[in-house]
Amino acid sequence: MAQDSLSPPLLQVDGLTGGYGALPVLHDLSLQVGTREFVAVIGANTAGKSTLLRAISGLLPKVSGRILFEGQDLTAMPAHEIAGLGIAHVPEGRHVFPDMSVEENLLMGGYARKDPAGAKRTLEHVYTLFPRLRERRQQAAGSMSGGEQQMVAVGRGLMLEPKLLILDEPSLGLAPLVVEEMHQRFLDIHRAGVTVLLVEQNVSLALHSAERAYVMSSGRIELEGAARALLHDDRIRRAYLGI
Amino acid sequence: MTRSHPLARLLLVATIAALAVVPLFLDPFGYALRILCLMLLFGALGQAWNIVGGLANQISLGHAAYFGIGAYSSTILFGSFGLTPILGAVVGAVLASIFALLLSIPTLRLKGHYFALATLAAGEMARIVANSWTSVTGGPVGISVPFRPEAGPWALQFETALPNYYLFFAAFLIVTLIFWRVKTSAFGYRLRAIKENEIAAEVVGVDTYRVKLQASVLSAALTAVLGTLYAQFQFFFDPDTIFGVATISVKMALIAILGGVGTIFGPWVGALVIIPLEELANSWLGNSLAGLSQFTYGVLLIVVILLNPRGLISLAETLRDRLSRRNGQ
Amino acid sequence: MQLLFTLLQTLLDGIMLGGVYAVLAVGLSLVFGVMHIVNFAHAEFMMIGMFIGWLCWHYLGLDPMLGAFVALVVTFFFGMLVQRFLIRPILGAPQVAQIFLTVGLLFALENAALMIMGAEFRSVTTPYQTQSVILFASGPERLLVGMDKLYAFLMALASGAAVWLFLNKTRFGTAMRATSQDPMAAKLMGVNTNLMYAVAFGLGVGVTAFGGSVVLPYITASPAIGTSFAVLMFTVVVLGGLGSVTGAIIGGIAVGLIQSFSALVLPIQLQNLALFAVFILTLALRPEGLVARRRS
Amino acid sequence: MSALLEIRHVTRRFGGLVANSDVSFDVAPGEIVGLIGPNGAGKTTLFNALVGIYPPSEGEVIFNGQPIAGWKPHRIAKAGLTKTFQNVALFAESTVLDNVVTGGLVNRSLPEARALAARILDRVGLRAIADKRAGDLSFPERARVEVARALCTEPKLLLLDEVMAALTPIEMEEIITLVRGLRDEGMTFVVVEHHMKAVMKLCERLVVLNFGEKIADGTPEQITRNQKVLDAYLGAGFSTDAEAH
Amino acid sequence: MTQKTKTTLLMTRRQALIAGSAAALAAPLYARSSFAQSNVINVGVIQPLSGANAQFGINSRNGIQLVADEINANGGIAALGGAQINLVISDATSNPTQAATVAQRMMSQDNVVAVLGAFASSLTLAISEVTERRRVPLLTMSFADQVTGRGFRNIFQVVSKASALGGATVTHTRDLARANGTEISRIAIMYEDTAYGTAQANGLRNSAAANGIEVVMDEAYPLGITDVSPLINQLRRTEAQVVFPVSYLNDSLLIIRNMRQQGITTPTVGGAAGYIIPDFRNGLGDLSENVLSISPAAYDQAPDYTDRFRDRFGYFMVHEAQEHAACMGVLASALEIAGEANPQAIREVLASTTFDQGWATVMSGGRIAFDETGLNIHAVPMMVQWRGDELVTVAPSEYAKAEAVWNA
Repeated sequence: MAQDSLSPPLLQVDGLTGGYGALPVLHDLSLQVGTREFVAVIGANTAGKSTLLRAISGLLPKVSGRILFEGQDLTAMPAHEIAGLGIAHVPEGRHVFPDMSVEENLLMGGYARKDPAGAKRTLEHVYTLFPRLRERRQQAAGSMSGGEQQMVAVGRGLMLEPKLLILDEPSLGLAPLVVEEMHQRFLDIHRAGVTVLLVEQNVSLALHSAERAYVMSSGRIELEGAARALLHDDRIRRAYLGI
Repeated sequence: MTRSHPLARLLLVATIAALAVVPLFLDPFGYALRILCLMLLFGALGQAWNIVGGLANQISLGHAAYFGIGAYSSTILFGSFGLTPILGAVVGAVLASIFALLLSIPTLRLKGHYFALATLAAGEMARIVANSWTSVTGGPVGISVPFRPEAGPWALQFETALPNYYLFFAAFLIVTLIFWRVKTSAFGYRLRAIKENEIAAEVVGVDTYRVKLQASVLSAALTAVLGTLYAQFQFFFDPDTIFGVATISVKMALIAILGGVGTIFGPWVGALVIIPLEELANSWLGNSLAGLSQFTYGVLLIVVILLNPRGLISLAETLRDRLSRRNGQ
Repeated sequence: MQLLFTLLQTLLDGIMLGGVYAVLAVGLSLVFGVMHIVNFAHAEFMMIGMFIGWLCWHYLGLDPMLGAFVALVVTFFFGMLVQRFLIRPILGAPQVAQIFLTVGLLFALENAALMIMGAEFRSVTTPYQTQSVILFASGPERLLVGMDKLYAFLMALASGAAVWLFLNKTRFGTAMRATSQDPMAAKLMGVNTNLMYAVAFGLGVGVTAFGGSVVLPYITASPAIGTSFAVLMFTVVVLGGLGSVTGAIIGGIAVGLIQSFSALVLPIQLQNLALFAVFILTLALRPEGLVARRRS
Repeated sequence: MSALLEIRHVTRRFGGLVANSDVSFDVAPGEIVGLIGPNGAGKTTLFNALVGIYPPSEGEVIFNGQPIAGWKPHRIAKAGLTKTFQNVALFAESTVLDNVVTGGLVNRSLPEARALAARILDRVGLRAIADKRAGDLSFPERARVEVARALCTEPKLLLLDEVMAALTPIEMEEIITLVRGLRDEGMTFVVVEHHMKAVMKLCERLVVLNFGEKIADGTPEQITRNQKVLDAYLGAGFSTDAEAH
Repeated sequence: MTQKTKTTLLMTRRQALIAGSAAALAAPLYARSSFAQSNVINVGVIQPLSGANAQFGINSRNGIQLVADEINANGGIAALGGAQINLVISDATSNPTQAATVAQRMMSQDNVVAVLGAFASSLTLAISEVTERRRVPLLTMSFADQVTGRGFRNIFQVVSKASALGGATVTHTRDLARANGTEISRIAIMYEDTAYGTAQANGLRNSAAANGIEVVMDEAYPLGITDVSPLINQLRRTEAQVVFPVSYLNDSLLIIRNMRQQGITTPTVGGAAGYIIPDFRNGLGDLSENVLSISPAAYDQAPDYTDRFRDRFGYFMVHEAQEHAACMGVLASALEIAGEANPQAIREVLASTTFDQGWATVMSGGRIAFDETGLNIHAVPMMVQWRGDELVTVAPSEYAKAEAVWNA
C-alpha cells in the first residue's frame, strides 16, 4: 500500500507557491504520488486543493517551485502538452462539453493519445465501466443529470489511458447513492493499474478509497499519512466540524 | 473631482481660458477655427455618449439616430414654420428622448455586443426612415438650412464661425458639467455600480432598469441638441452623414473610448487627438494615394488599442498617481 | 394562380439569396462561437475574397466558383496572422476594446484594398450569368431561378456542409467545438487552444472570402462592398444564434425570406427597415437566436 | 414575537435541476441563524431566491409582514433585506468608500450616504483603505467591503454568504464581534459559512441543507449530534468509525 | 442674397484688425502657397478619393489634372505672366462634413482662387456652404436640383439639372421610339434611393406626366441591394414598354442580367452613372450592345480633346472627367479674362462671359455660359448608345453621331 521507496515517485511536487493574482493561494507546498498509488487530498473549502491540481495540469500561470512527472519538469509546460504526458485531470464542476454527445465527449478525452486507434478499445472499456453512458451515447452531455455528467467527465479522463488520473471533487452535488457507486468505480480504475490523485470533500469516502492522504489547509499541507489511520484521527473531525 | 491634483486643476483652468481666448486671434472664417469647432462638437458628443456608454457601459453604436433627430427636427421646423432652432433643439431633444425610451424597451436588458448590435441596427433604421420619408426630410438629397439673416441671432445663424464656436464651446462645457454632475451624484454612483456589477447593484438597492433608462434619455437629449448646433454650423446635411455609422455613431464612441471611457476628460483627450489626427492624415496623405489617410487612421486605432485598451487618459492617470504618491500621499 | 406563382417565386428567391447570406455569415458565427469576439471587420474578408476571385478570373481565367477555393486558402492564412497579432492580444480585454480594434481593422482593410486594387468596380463575365432554369411554367407564369444564383446557392450549401462536417466529423473540428464550449476542459484534454483560436479565425474569414468569390457573378467587387454587407451579416448571425453553424444557415435563409417577402407588402426601399425591426426584436426576445442552443 | 422572515415551501428550479426543494423556516428578529450544508447543498441559491436574484419557482417569502417573492432585488433591498456575495461582487474599479456609499443610496441622499458610509467604514475597520480601488484589495479586505456595502443599505436582515472564508482567526474574531454587536443593536442575520468553528461560535441556531432540502434545524449542540448532518458532511460511515475509535 | 453678401462685408473694425494681425503672424506659414509672391495659382480640387464614390472622384481628378498639365505645358496663364496652375487636391472621403472642412482648409491655408468638385451632390452642397461664405467660386458637375436652387452666387454648374436630365431621358426615348413606329405610353422607373437616383427619377416622373405617359412601375430600392429579383419580378408583371433604371454600376449589371435571365426584352434606358462607364461594357460584354443611356456630356462631341484623355489614361473620357475638365477649362479662360487671381474678379467673369475656347468647348453646344443661378444655359443632355467598346451620341438629332438602334 505504501509506495515503493526505491523507485522515484510518479509525481513529485516541491516547494510549490502560486495563485491567481498577486496573492499566492499555495505556500511552499510539497507532496508526492507513487506509481499505482491512490492518494487523496482533503481539506476544508478554500484550502487550495483545486488550485494545487490546476497547478499540476498547467492551468495556473504563475507558480514557483517544481512539479516533476516521471522526472520531467511541468512548471513551464503549457496545459495541452501536459495532457500528452498521460495526465488526465477531471476538473471540479465536471466541465463536460455541453453541446456534444456523450460519445463525442469521451472521444475528446482521447485527443492527446499517441495511439488514436486504441481509442475504440478504451471506449468499450469505459462503456463497460459505466453502462449508463453506453445507453446515452448520443445524448447531449449538457442535458444529463449531475451524476451522469460526472460519469462522462471521469470516463473522458480514462479515455487517455492516463498514467495519472486527477479527480477534483467528483462527488460534489451528487446524491449519496451515486457517490458510493462512483467511488466503487474509482477503486476499479485503480485496481486496473491507474495512479489516482483524488481531491474530495467527502472525507469518509476519500479516506476509505485512498491508500494515503494529505490534509490541506490555507494552501499548506497540515497532515499526511495512511488513509486508514487518518480516518480515525480526531483532528480531522475537529477541522471539519469545529467541535 | 475629489482626487484632482492642483496641477491638474491649473491645467484645466488654463485649457478653458485658452479655448475662450484663442479663437479671437484666428481667422473668423478660417480652417483653424472650423477644426476647433469640430473638436468641441465631437468632444461634447463623446461626453454625451459617455453618460450611457462610459458610466453605464452600454456600448451604443446608434447615437447617430439622436444626433440626426436633433438636426432634422430643428431644420425642418425652422424651414417650414420659421421656428427658431433654439426651440427646435428642444423639440429635437424631446423626440430623441422618446426614441430612446422606445428603443430601450427591447434593448435595455441587452449587454455588451448584443446591445452594440441592436443600437447599430436602430441607427440604421433612423437613416432609412430619413432617406425614404422624402416629403418631410427631403430624402436622400439632404436638406439645407435656409439662410435667414433677418431672423437675427434667434436663427442661430452667423456670418462668421466665431459665434458658432462659442456656442460649441458653451455646449461642450455644459455637457461636461452635466457629465460631471451625473458622475459625482447619486445617479453616477448607481450607473457605475451597474457598469461594474449589475446584480450586486440590484441587491444593494439600485433599480438598474430605471437608472439605465434615465441615462439613455439624458444622453439622447443632449446628443439631439448637439445635432441642432451642428446643422446650424454646417448648413447642409444628408441622411447618410447625419445618421452615419462611421461618421457619427462610431466616432462619438471612439472619442470617448480612446480618451478613456467613463472618465470626465476622456472625451476631451479623444477629441483633441482624433479630430486633428484625421485632419492631418487627410491633408498630408489625402492626395498621395487614395485610401492612405483612412488606412493610416485605422492602423493608428489598432495600435492605440493594442498598446493600451483602457484609453489614453489612463496614461495620464498613471502619471498623476505617481505624482501624488511622490507628494507624500 | 398568379398570386401562387408570385408567392412561390418569392419563396424561391428568398431561399436562394438566403443560402448566400448563410455562407457569408457562417464564418462570422464560427469566429464568435469559438472566440466570443464580435468581429466588425468580418465583412471586409468577403471583399478580399471577391478581389481574389476576380484576380483569378482576370489573370488565370478561373471561374469564380473555382477562384473561391484560392480565396479560401489565401485568406485562411492571412486570417491566422491577423488572429495571432491583432486578435489574440485582446481576447481578454474589455468588449469596448474588442469592438474598436475590429473597427480599426475594418478601416485598414477597406483602404488597403483601395490602395492595392484601386477604386474601380470589378465584375466578372461568365456565360451562366444570363441563363436561368425554368422550374415550372404555365401559360405566361414561370417559376425560375438564375444560374448564377443557383451556382452560388449550391456552392454555399456545399461549403456550409463542409464546415459542418469538419466541425462534427473530424478530430480537429471536434477539438475546436470543445474549445468553444469549454476552453479549460479542452486544454486538459490536450487541445492547443491558441492554435484552435487561430484556425477558427482563419477558417471563419476563409469561408466568408469563399462566399465572396461565389457571389462575384452577380455582385460587383469594390473596396467599399464589405460595409454594405456588414450589418446584414450580423443580422443573419444574430437571428440564427451567434456561434452556431446551423443557426447561421437558418438565419441566412430567414433574412433572405424576410427581404424577399417584405418586398411584396412594403416598398423595396424599406426592406432593411423590416429586417432591422425583426433583428432588434429577436435580440430582445430571444438573445440566443431563433435556433436555441441545447445548453440549459 | 412574530418572525421577521418566513420562508414557506420555497422551491427553486433551473431547467430540470431542483436547487432548493420545499424549504421552510422562520427567522425571528434579532436572531443570528447559521445556514450550513455541504458544497452544492443549495445555500447560495436560497439566498439568491430570498433577495430576488433568482426568485423562487414555488413557495412564499414573507419579510416584515410583506410577501416579497417575485419582487425585484432593488425593491427587496429597499424593504430592508440584502446579502453579501460569496465570490465577492464588488464594484472593482471604484474605491472602497464609493462601494459602500452606493449601498447607502437606497434610502438616503448622497451626503447622508457618505456620512453613513464613513461611520460604517470606521466600524468595520476599513477607514485606512477607504480610498483604495476595490479591485486591488486582498481577499479578506474585499469580504469586509462586501459586508460594509450591505450594511450601508441599513438592512433589517442581512444574509452573509461566506464572509469569513480565508480569514485569519483574529480577523474572524473581529467579524464575529461586529456581527454580535450589530445584532445587539437590533439587526438580524442569516449566515452561510464553511468555517464550522466560526459558525458554532457565532450562531445560536443552525439550519442545515443537503441536496436542496432542509435536513435539520436546531442549536449547534443538537446539530453536531444529528446523525443526518454528520452523514451529510463527512459521508456515511465516518462518524461511526470515529465513534468506534 | 444680396443682403447676405452685404452682411458678410460688415466685419467689425475690431474683427478685421484681429484677422489682419493673425494673418500677419501666420504669414510665413503661407509663403509657400501664396499666389502673390510666386507665379503660381492655387486651384482647389475636392473629390471623393476614398469610400464608395472613389472611382468617380479619381476619374474626375484625372480629367482636371489633364487640363491643368496642358495649360502649364503651354506656358500657363498668359494674362498673369505665365502663372502656373497648382492643383491643391484633397480627399472628401465621401463625407460632407469632411468635404466642408477640406474646403475651409484650402481657402485658409492655400488661398485657392476657385474650387472644383465634388462629383456627389451631397459633397458639393456641403462645400458650397463654405465657398459661398468665403466668396470663392465653386465649379461643379454635380446635378442635383438643389445645387443651383438656393440662390447662391458663387456656384457654377456646367451640366444640366437632374430634373432636366430625367426629362430629356423620357422625351428622347419617346422620340426614338416614335421614329421606329412605336408610341410610348407606359414606362417603368426603378432607381436607387440616393440623391442622384431620387433627383433623376423625379425628372423622369414629371416628364412622363407632362407627356401623358403612364408610369406603371415606380420603385426606389436601397443602395447596395443584393438581389434585384423582386424588382424584375414586378417589372415582368407590368406592361411597361421601356424601363428606366437609375443606378450605379453594380445595380446596373444586376438589373440587366436579371432581366436577361427572366427573358425580359423590354428596352432599357439607363440614367447615366453606372451605364456609361467602361466597366459597364466590361461587366456585360455583348449584352451591353445598343443599351441606351442619358449622359450629361458625351466624349464623341469633342474627340480632339477627349482623345488626349484616352491617350494618357487608357480609357475613354468618362463624363465626370469630361465635365470636370470643362470646369478647369472655364476657370483657365476666366483667369485669362480677369487678369488677376482674385476669387471675386473670377466670379464676375464667370457670371458674365460665354466661354467657347479650349476645354470649355467639350460640353454640349461647344460653349458654356452661366445664368444668374449659376447653371450652364448651353448644357444639353445627350442620349448615348453602346456600340462595341464605345459610346455614341444618338440624340438630340443635331448632336447625333449615329442613327439610334431601337429595341436592342
